[in-house]
Amino acid sequence: MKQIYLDYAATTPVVKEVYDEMKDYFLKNYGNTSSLHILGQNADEKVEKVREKIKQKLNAKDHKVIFTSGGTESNNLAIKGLVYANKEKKHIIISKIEHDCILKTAKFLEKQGYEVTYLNVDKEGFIDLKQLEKSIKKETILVSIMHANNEIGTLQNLKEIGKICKEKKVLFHTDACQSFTKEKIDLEEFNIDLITINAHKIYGPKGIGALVIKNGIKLTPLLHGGGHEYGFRSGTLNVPAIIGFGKAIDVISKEDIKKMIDLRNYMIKEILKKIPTSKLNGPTENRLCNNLNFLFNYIEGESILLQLDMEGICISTGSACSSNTLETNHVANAIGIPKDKANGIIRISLGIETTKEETDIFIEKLIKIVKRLTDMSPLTK
Amino acid sequence: MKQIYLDYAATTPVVKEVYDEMKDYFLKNYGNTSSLHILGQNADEKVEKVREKIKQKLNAKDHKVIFTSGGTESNNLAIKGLVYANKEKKHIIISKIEHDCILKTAKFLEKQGYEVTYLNVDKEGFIDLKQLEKSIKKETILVSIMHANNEIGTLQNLKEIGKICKEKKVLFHTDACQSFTKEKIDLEEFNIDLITINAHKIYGPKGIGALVIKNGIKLTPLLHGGGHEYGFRSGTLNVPAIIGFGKAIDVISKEDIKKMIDLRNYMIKEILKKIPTSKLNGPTENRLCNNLNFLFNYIEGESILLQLDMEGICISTGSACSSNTLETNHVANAIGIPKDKANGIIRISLGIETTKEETDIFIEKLIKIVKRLTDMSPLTK
Amino acid sequence: MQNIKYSKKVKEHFLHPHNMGKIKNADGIGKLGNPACGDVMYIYLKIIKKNEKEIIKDIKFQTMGCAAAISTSSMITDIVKGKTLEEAFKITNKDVAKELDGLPPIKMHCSNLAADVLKEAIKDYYNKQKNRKIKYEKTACYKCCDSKKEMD
Amino acid sequence: MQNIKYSKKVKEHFLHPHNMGKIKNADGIGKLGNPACGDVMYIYLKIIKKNEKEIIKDIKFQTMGCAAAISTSSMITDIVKGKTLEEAFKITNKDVAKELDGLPPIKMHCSNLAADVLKEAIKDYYNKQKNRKIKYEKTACYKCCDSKKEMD
Ligand SMILES: Cc1ncc(COP(=O)(O)O)c(C=O)c1O
Ligand SMILES: Cc1ncc(COP(=O)(O)O)c(C=O)c1O
Repeated sequence: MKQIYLDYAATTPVVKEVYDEMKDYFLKNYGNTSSLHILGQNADEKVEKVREKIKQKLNAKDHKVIFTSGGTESNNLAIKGLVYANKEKKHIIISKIEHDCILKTAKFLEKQGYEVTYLNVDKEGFIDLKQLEKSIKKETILVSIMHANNEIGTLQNLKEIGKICKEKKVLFHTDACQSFTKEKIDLEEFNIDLITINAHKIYGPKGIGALVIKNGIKLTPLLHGGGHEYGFRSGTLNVPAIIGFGKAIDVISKEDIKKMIDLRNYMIKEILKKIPTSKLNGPTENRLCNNLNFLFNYIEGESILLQLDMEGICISTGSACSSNTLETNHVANAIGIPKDKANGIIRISLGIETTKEETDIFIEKLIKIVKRLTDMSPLTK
Repeated sequence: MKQIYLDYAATTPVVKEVYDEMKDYFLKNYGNTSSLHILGQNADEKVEKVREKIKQKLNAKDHKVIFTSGGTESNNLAIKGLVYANKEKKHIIISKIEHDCILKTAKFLEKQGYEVTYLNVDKEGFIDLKQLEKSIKKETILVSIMHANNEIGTLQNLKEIGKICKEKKVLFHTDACQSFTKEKIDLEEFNIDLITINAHKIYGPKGIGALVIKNGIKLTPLLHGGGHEYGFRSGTLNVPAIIGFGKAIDVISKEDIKKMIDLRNYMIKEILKKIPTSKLNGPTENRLCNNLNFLFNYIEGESILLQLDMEGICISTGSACSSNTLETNHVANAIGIPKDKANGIIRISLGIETTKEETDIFIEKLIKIVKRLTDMSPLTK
Repeated sequence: MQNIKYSKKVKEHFLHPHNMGKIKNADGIGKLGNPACGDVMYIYLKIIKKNEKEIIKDIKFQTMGCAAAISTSSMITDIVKGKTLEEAFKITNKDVAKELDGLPPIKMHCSNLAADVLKEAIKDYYNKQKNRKIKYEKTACYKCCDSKKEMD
Repeated sequence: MQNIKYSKKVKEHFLHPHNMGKIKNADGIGKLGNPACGDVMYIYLKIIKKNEKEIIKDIKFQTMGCAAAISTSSMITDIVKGKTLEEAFKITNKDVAKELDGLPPIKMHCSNLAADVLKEAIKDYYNKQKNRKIKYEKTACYKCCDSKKEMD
């Protein structure tokens, strides 16, 4: 049975050209960038090229690229690193639909006496720029608002957020793990001071990411040691992964994006039409090109997922059916989905290799499965 | 010109069998271990197997394996994670020859009000067990002593250290990045509570390591987020690297170790005999199987390194010729090498692929280069 | 970390559950669970008396939930159909899991509530018979179930 | 991060330095540096007078240090041999680096001390001539040089 993978938001395969690019750096050009000999210096040179490439892609004119182990580390470093290095200001602003690694970091800081404002979002997941503006105060050091939400695909208006942050003289960080190379990001135009990106969402390797920061920003490192990465992040550089990251920047083409948008829109239309108990979560405009998220009444997302899995289709649920009630799907909660429905969510995310055929097979199976589960449910009207 | 790489302590190549093992996890079995579908569950299963394998290798009977991005992160997590989670005790003990990522972490903690005891080492780099015992007090939470020193190869007596820690009821952490799979490590027998290991020193990939901790130990995570790794380290698991790590455990055989020891001893003898201005740093017994470290009077290690490099041989210097005097080679300092000689140090580290021929070429070139530089030096008597 | 692989039997029952549906004019109905937690289960009983014994002649279920909830529902209906109420009352959630060749550990205490629901249904039947009260302790956990799902 | 690639010229002078050694009974000797910092440089001068001018007839150096220190020593001896002392005195560390097609940034201010040492040697010569004092400011940095070396 051929697998149909529709969970590209969770992680992507490494595509062949990225894989091939890394090969040499595993087997032959394996030097440690700290080494003064040729193997070390060669590696170092290649790593510097990737830094440059990332800066170009983001139009980062006055920024440093700090390589990290991924999105989680970059987000932790951005927030903790910044507040620890600037002790006088103790207030940060995030949204209610940030990724867990921002949210949990914020909760952790709250325990340490920091103040966190969690911005509301509307039904489609957008923050209210007015609320943002009003929330900024003298003690505010940072606003961290993700670009594309990983669950419902909402694309925040970075440009407007950046404008407000600039006016109010607070730093602006954005978590762009889901949008990097898929949506336009311009650090200059959007006035972004810090940005988190990673590779394993864009057909690059896992275990590598970057935090790009404006020159002059001070961070307290989370990882102390040999003083790598401008002293902000120690540890032997993961050269093959960095090379792969660099290559992965080129993977998603404009055509890929257009194709994903078309498929996405087609699927939304079909599913809403053919499954009467379905509802789209997230916006219809300003939505990440490859994200779909649906709520199905009366049934559980995990059961849909598992039945699809048994038929060879990989998707994700939207609900975090968790022992800790606070942790039940915070995004669903934030966009106003009542708790008794939040378990009925699934997320589908498309990749550059996704075909119309695959989506048709998926839709067909989804219809059957939803019907089966709905018939079985005691809650069905 | 064929390269002769003698800097295996800095990093190793990924050997073919490790590389091959990872391939599938980049290209096909690329699932996110958090995903409930088959691709995710398969990845998860394989990762669990590596955990088990690591535990077996270390004879870890009652421990958890926390995957991290490498030795630096593991060491930072061990120390910061532990002290932050146990706020009542504010004293830790380390040695003066720990790796930078332990030392700088300790210095960082000092600034935050923690007390750090830096144990002296003797001329060969061994700590004094009596001093250790005396240094432990009521407020001591942790003793962190590295197994094999990365510069001079000194192997501390983990068993005796572990015994003392157990008696005195303090936790014992060891940084075993250089010794893992090369020297015997038995968490039970040595009473080790936490241990740091990584893959890129043992022919595995960069960017992956582990902190193995005894069950029951609480750590404050450095990276908050989705709650991966028992909640101690969030971030999408680096599955291919973990698989590679698992495979790398088998790379170094008993025969390899024996061969490296023989070559090492041969080289020590030859170099001391043929270069009258040379001196061996570190011990002759209880020395890491692949480590050599020499001091050359009157000349600079960096020049030796660069001239060797130009002749196709990769080694490392021992001195951290740094703007900050505090940072000049702390190991040389600790073993009593005067500052005006500490720049004359080089480190040679052997690998499983190192041949007698290579070492002979190296020695021959080293002799010539040392002579040339010595002739040029104003300090030569 | 948390392997939620399901056994073959679980998968079978999950994909093709037995005795699914409602019984009209059921003699006993049991209902447990909470949609906010993701598992809701109803069990319907049809009882006949034979030689002084009350026997489950028919049983049907309706479940909203994950694979564990659905397969345990299906399995318990198989187990108790034709059994006396006394026998059926002795069935525990653990027994059901065992019949399914086990459940993933994280599912043992949450979605594994079928035996409890069955007891509820039997209780309901007894209640309707008057003067027959019955007590038992629920063994499933009715807080939100533990799952490792995080969005990535 | 810190590329310490050396230019071809640096490498040439580093591997095959010119004018290496001592001059017995030198007319001027300059010494700078500190072994604890890794760079020590001596320059020896032999001066002749020609048409009222003092000309560097011979120059030799001894250096302990890294590639930058050695190659700048070698290069400066090439530059000033045959020059008048006045001309030689004008040479700066920067000039030397330029002649070598540049030095890695981290080496510009530490190991690049040859011009200073030369000035010391000239000063020494003048001192011996009596009544001829000369002043200048050292431009190299005599603290330990900045390098990116960390042990791994
Ligand atoms: C929006 C967002 N931020 C952060 C992360 C975390 O990145 P990583 O898995 O590389 O730690 C992810 C994905 O996992 C994400 O989707
Ligand atoms: C003894 C020791 N500890 C820690 C480290 C750091 O490990 P990593 O490079 O994986 O961060 C190294 C090597 O770099 C080492 O040799």
